[in-house]
Amino acid sequence: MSVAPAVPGSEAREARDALHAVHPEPDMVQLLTPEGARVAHPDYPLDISDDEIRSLYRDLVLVRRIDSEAIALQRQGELGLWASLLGQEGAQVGAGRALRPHDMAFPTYREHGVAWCRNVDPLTLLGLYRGTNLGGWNPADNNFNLYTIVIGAQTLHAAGYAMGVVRDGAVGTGDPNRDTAVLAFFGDGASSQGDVNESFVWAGADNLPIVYFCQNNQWAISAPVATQTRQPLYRRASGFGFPGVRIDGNDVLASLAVTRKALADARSGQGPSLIEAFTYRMNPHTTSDDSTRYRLGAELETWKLKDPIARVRAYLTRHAQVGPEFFESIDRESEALAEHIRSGCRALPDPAPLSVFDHVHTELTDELREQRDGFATYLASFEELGA
Amino acid sequence: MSVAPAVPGSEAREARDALHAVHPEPDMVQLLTPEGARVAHPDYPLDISDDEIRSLYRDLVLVRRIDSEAIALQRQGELGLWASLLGQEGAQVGAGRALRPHDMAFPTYREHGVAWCRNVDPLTLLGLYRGTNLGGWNPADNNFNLYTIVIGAQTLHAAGYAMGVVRDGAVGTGDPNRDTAVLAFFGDGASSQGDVNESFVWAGADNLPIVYFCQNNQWAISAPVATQTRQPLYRRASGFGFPGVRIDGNDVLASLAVTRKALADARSGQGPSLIEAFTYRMNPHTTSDDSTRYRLGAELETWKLKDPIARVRAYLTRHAQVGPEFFESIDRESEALAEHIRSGCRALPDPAPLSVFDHVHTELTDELREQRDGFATYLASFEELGA
Amino acid sequence: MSPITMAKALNDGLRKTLEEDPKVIVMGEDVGKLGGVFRVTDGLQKDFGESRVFDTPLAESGIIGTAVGLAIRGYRPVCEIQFDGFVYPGFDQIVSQVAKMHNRSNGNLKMPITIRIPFGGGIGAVEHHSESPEAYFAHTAGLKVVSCSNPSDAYWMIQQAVRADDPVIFFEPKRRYWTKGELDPTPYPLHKARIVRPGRDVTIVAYGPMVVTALESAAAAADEGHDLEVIDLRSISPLDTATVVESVQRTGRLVVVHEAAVSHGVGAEIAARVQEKAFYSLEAPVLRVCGFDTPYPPSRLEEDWLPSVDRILDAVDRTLEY
Amino acid sequence: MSPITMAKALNDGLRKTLEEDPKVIVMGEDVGKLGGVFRVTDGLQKDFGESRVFDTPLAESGIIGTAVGLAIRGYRPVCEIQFDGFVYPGFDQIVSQVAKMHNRSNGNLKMPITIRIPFGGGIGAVEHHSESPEAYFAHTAGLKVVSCSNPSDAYWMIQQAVRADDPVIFFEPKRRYWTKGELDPTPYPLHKARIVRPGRDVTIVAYGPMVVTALESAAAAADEGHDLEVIDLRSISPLDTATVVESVQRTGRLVVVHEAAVSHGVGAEIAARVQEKAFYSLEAPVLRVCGFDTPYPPSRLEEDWLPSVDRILDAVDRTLEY
Ligand SMILES: Cc1ncc(C[n+]2csc(CCOP(=O)(O)OP(=O)(O)O)c2C)c(N)n1
Ligand SMILES: Cc1ncc(C[n+]2csc(CCOP(=O)(O)OP(=O)(O)O)c2C)c(N)n1
Ligand SMILES: [Mg+2]
Ligand SMILES: [Mg+2]
Repeated sequence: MSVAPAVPGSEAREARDALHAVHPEPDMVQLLTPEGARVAHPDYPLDISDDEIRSLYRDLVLVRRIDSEAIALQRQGELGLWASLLGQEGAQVGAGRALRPHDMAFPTYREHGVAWCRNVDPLTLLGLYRGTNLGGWNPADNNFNLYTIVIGAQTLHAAGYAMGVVRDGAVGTGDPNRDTAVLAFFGDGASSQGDVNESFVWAGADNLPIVYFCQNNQWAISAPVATQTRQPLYRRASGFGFPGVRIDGNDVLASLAVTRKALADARSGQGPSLIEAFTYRMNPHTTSDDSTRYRLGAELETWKLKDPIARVRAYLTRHAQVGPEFFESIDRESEALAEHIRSGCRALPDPAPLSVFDHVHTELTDELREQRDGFATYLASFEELGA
Repeated sequence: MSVAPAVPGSEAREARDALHAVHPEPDMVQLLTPEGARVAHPDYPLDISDDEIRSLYRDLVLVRRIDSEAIALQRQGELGLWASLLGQEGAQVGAGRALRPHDMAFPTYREHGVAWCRNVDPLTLLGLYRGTNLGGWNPADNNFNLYTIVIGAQTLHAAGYAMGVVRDGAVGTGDPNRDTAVLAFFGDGASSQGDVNESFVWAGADNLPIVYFCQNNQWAISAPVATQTRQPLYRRASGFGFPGVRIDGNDVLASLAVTRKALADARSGQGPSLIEAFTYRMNPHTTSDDSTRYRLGAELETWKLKDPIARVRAYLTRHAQVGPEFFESIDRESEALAEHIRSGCRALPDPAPLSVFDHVHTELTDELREQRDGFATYLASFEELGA
Repeated sequence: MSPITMAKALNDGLRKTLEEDPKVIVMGEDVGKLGGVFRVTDGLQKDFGESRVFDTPLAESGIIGTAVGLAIRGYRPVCEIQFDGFVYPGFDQIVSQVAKMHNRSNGNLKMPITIRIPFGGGIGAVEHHSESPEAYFAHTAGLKVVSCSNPSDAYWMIQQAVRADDPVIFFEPKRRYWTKGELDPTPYPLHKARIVRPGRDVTIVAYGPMVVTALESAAAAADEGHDLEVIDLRSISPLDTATVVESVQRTGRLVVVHEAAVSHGVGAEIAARVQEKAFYSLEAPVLRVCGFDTPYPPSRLEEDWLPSVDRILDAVDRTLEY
Repeated sequence: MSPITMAKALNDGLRKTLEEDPKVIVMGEDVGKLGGVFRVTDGLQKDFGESRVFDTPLAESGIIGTAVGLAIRGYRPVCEIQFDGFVYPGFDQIVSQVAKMHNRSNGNLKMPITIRIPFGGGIGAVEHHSESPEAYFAHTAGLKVVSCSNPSDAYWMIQQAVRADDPVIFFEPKRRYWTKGELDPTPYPLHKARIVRPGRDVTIVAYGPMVVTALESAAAAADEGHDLEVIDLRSISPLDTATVVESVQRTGRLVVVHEAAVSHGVGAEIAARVQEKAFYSLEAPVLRVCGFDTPYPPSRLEEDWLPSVDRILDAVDRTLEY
């Protein structure tokens, strides 16, 4: 009798259901339940004060506010596009706060929460989505690389950067101000790209000080994660000879604790590891996507119950006696941040037409000078007409 | 204190030594020892008659003869290049004989032994190395794809072919004349290519009827396998959710039994698997390589003791009472084959200059016709001169 | 028949090929339930099933590489590359396998693969979503490269491309997906250029998104008393040199327009051929109105950067000054 | 100083950059112990250590992608691609990352990456080992593309490329690796073309492996009484148009030679520029002697297929007939 999939993909569909299981799997690290109860994990003890948790709460709320303001700005036509991180704040803030200043982060286009933890002004992120630049910031300013849109490409950049760290002797010296780790972000869909797997090859073969942080938000645009894999993604690491772990991606404490340990291991020379943050993309892929075409609202509802912010608030109120005045102060800060983003975004200057020639190379070639001058003359001809 | 590799790669070097361990690892399937003693394996029972083993011996000897004749022809300038399979006959003949006629094989450029098992006339393989064509045979003739030189590319072709097999309903029907599997060959170096890992992604996610046969011959030109991986390559499969197994690649019986089972599983709809044949490239990478620059003769000596042919001959003489007349008959056949190759190679016609325009597209475009006619006129002008 | 959008025309064309040939399959990222980010494959999975219209893992080399294997097995894959800037991970499989397999096999293997690529700018997108990589493929022997400029050509050309036994890189001008037009009752040869506006003074050659712009320029020029002939190249490789040369022999002047960077772009090849075959007819050098030799700019600058009616008219004036 | 081979000249040049700048690293397949399949990196690992000269895993996208990361960390990577036909798996990282990162970062990031590619045919190799992909890169904004034709240029140009803060695709004419020559005492500007043989009648433009062939043609033509001027382009992007145009203004005739397929090749761009900038000087159309629009042929046919002295002289005769 036949055990072959009648339709290719039916197999995949079963797997999908498994992967979509919203109940934490036994192998998934969770330190804070959706109800706001802290749970201990033998491998990932987290020594954290309630003040620190308050500060994480602040991050989560402000990061979500950045996201909702950006969406609003896109609706108003101030941005051309926005990739929302709604639902992934816990994963990103936990990972972002686990970084040390001299560690280096390689984001995709959705790591606004990590950017926040790296002290990147949210306005810096808007240029790319507004179309006033292609990113344009200096990765060295905050050790936060430019957003990368080509899926997976940044994971090789991260591996190369880690090779540089090794060559600089900034691994395993025991000096906390010297030892450096690299944190590479990618998504569930990206796990299929050759580049991501080649990055794993390099990291494994060279024992690089790199931590891969995969936000499995269940979707690659309209493709469920089972389109990419038949087994949990954290297990990909075993194929390359380094450890992988799945965490509750909506649990900021799990993300913080597990990423901290992974980064510490990387810094001390124990090599790479992969963290799969099991989370959910609550919004459409981007503001131009229509997710009603490919997924059910029911799925959204179950994930709402696992909100990364609600559980921290629940913990703070129930177990840390945090009063309303704290939450009010955060709300005020959130309002101020929103205003900063709204006014700042509108104030972002349009670049000058001739600026397209500026940074093609480190200096203008004769060829490009000729093209620029011709274009300048052409543009001037209109001003004359105008005058 | 520092546990980081002083020099990046020192880590790798240790791993290399481990991987170069010539003693069979506990996890390596072996059914015939280098001394010629048969050993049973619980998971891979092999029901095979001594006649069949004689026939495998014949394959091994003739395949090695094809290889040595080709090397000789290259030395005489009859071939531009040759990629020798010396030492890998066992892996290839075992895998080749495990195939059913309607299964499809996707070779690299070194699978001369598999070609032999697919009844491909050795002369067919020479055109590419002589420079009279680029391969040129029809994969459908023997269900043996063209040699692929771009490392790893064929593994995606194999996955796509397997997708076609699934769509044709030729998996898991239980009909032995219908159920089809695909056998994809690649090397230890190829395991690093994005294409190979993407092929694993497809095979895993779609549960494709494909068996990956990786000949880990310890070297990718001058790069030892540890340049590619810190752990045995068969484990790569676990990262993609399908089984992997390491076999003694110099043991034709292990190769036959394990590949047979893997192909049977694939045909019956149980999906992909990876076989790592642990073997050794006894010759330089190709006839243009000088392996004395990067590896020690000692390594070669240890591997000589594991010769894939000697152990079968030992078994036949000691345990199957096979007498000299059998070996003599094989030697005579070998001589005849050698003569066939020598004369056949020299007889391979040089293509006509204008033939370069023949198969660019399925029909000649006006553009190319113009180029061809112009070239024809140009060539004719010399003949006139000549006349 | 009422006019339809180019996206719909492509959808109808693909549907026809899926209906007539069970070996045709449509594969790519998000081509299934979503129907593609531009909805070109909308409804095809519903009507033809998950085994013929399906989402692949997110890897372009894998998409093209598995398409090659499917072709070897006898299928006729239509691959969608989601955006121009994302074809490069599949570049190796395209230039070393898709383009060369037929040749490598001495004609024994056919590669009836169509690679659909929405290309070009003008939609206010982020980086990598507005590129014009056609010259890379036109320079690659073994590939055929075409681009449609209107719904009718889209409808007929996609069918011709899918039915072709040779690999075809099919460039769809994404900013024209929503342009409406009537369908011609019959197809025009896939690799023939078409004079879409006859004229006496200057020949304008364009393809894909720039054809509309060229026609707008011709209309504007008419007001200034210049009669432009506009040729829709349609096929970039092979290139219908004869039609272009014949036109230039009448007009004596040629301006080539494309969005791709000017240097080593398709315009260079057209200029090289025309100056050779119409040497004595040219009254002015062939001029090119193209993208500058810079990366595609941030979207706030794309209207300045892209060839426009004004830039084309500027070139027309310059060529007429000779 | 005694003459040395091009391979040795490249080796010496790389050695100089490794000595002067600790951030320079050499990476690729088999560049370590083996010294590269052409021995260009011979001895460098022994002298500069495994951390600065090292073998990578076998994956070109990984080689280029990690080089980008190393550049971000402040290193100056020199990547070797083993053969022309194997650069394509790294194409995405080259065109979308290496070429655009400086621009994407508003000039904040530099990509001082040199990608060495042995290219061209004539060595009797198997498929993928004789290709000429330079046009793909010349058409890509953000890259610089050069090719050396003799040991002295090889020695100086590789140093200039490695020291450059912009990415440089460095094409080495593999069939000339064993050609010997003296080293000039001083370097010539990296992106300037050079008139390697002055002449009156026809200008021949070539680069890389074809420069020697062009010079041989000039010698042969001299016997027939034709005085050819030969220009070694050296830099394919940026392209030193001025030097070529100035020459054509004197000779009135131009033949461009390269191994790459003729259509959409570098010759097309040169023809397009020259017919524009030297319109009134041209007494004959620019002619191209290049590879045909076919895949590189099996080696037994390469001597027929490749541009040769005879094919160049044939073009010279044709251009003189105008
Ligand atoms: C090489 C490449 N192919 C296709 C795309 C188009 N694309 C943008 S995002 C995306 C899905 C990514 O999914 P995932 O990796 O899960 O990240 P997520 O968007 O869910 O955060 C695709 C296909 C791209 N950006 N790059
Ligand atoms: C994409 C690509 N890069 C580089 C090469 C050059 N090359 C040919 S064989 C080879 C080593 C392959 O090693 P492995 O995969 O172990 O196969 P083996 O030769 O040992 O059988 C290399 C680097 C190639 N053919 N293709
Ligand atoms: Mg995702
Ligand atoms: Mg090997």
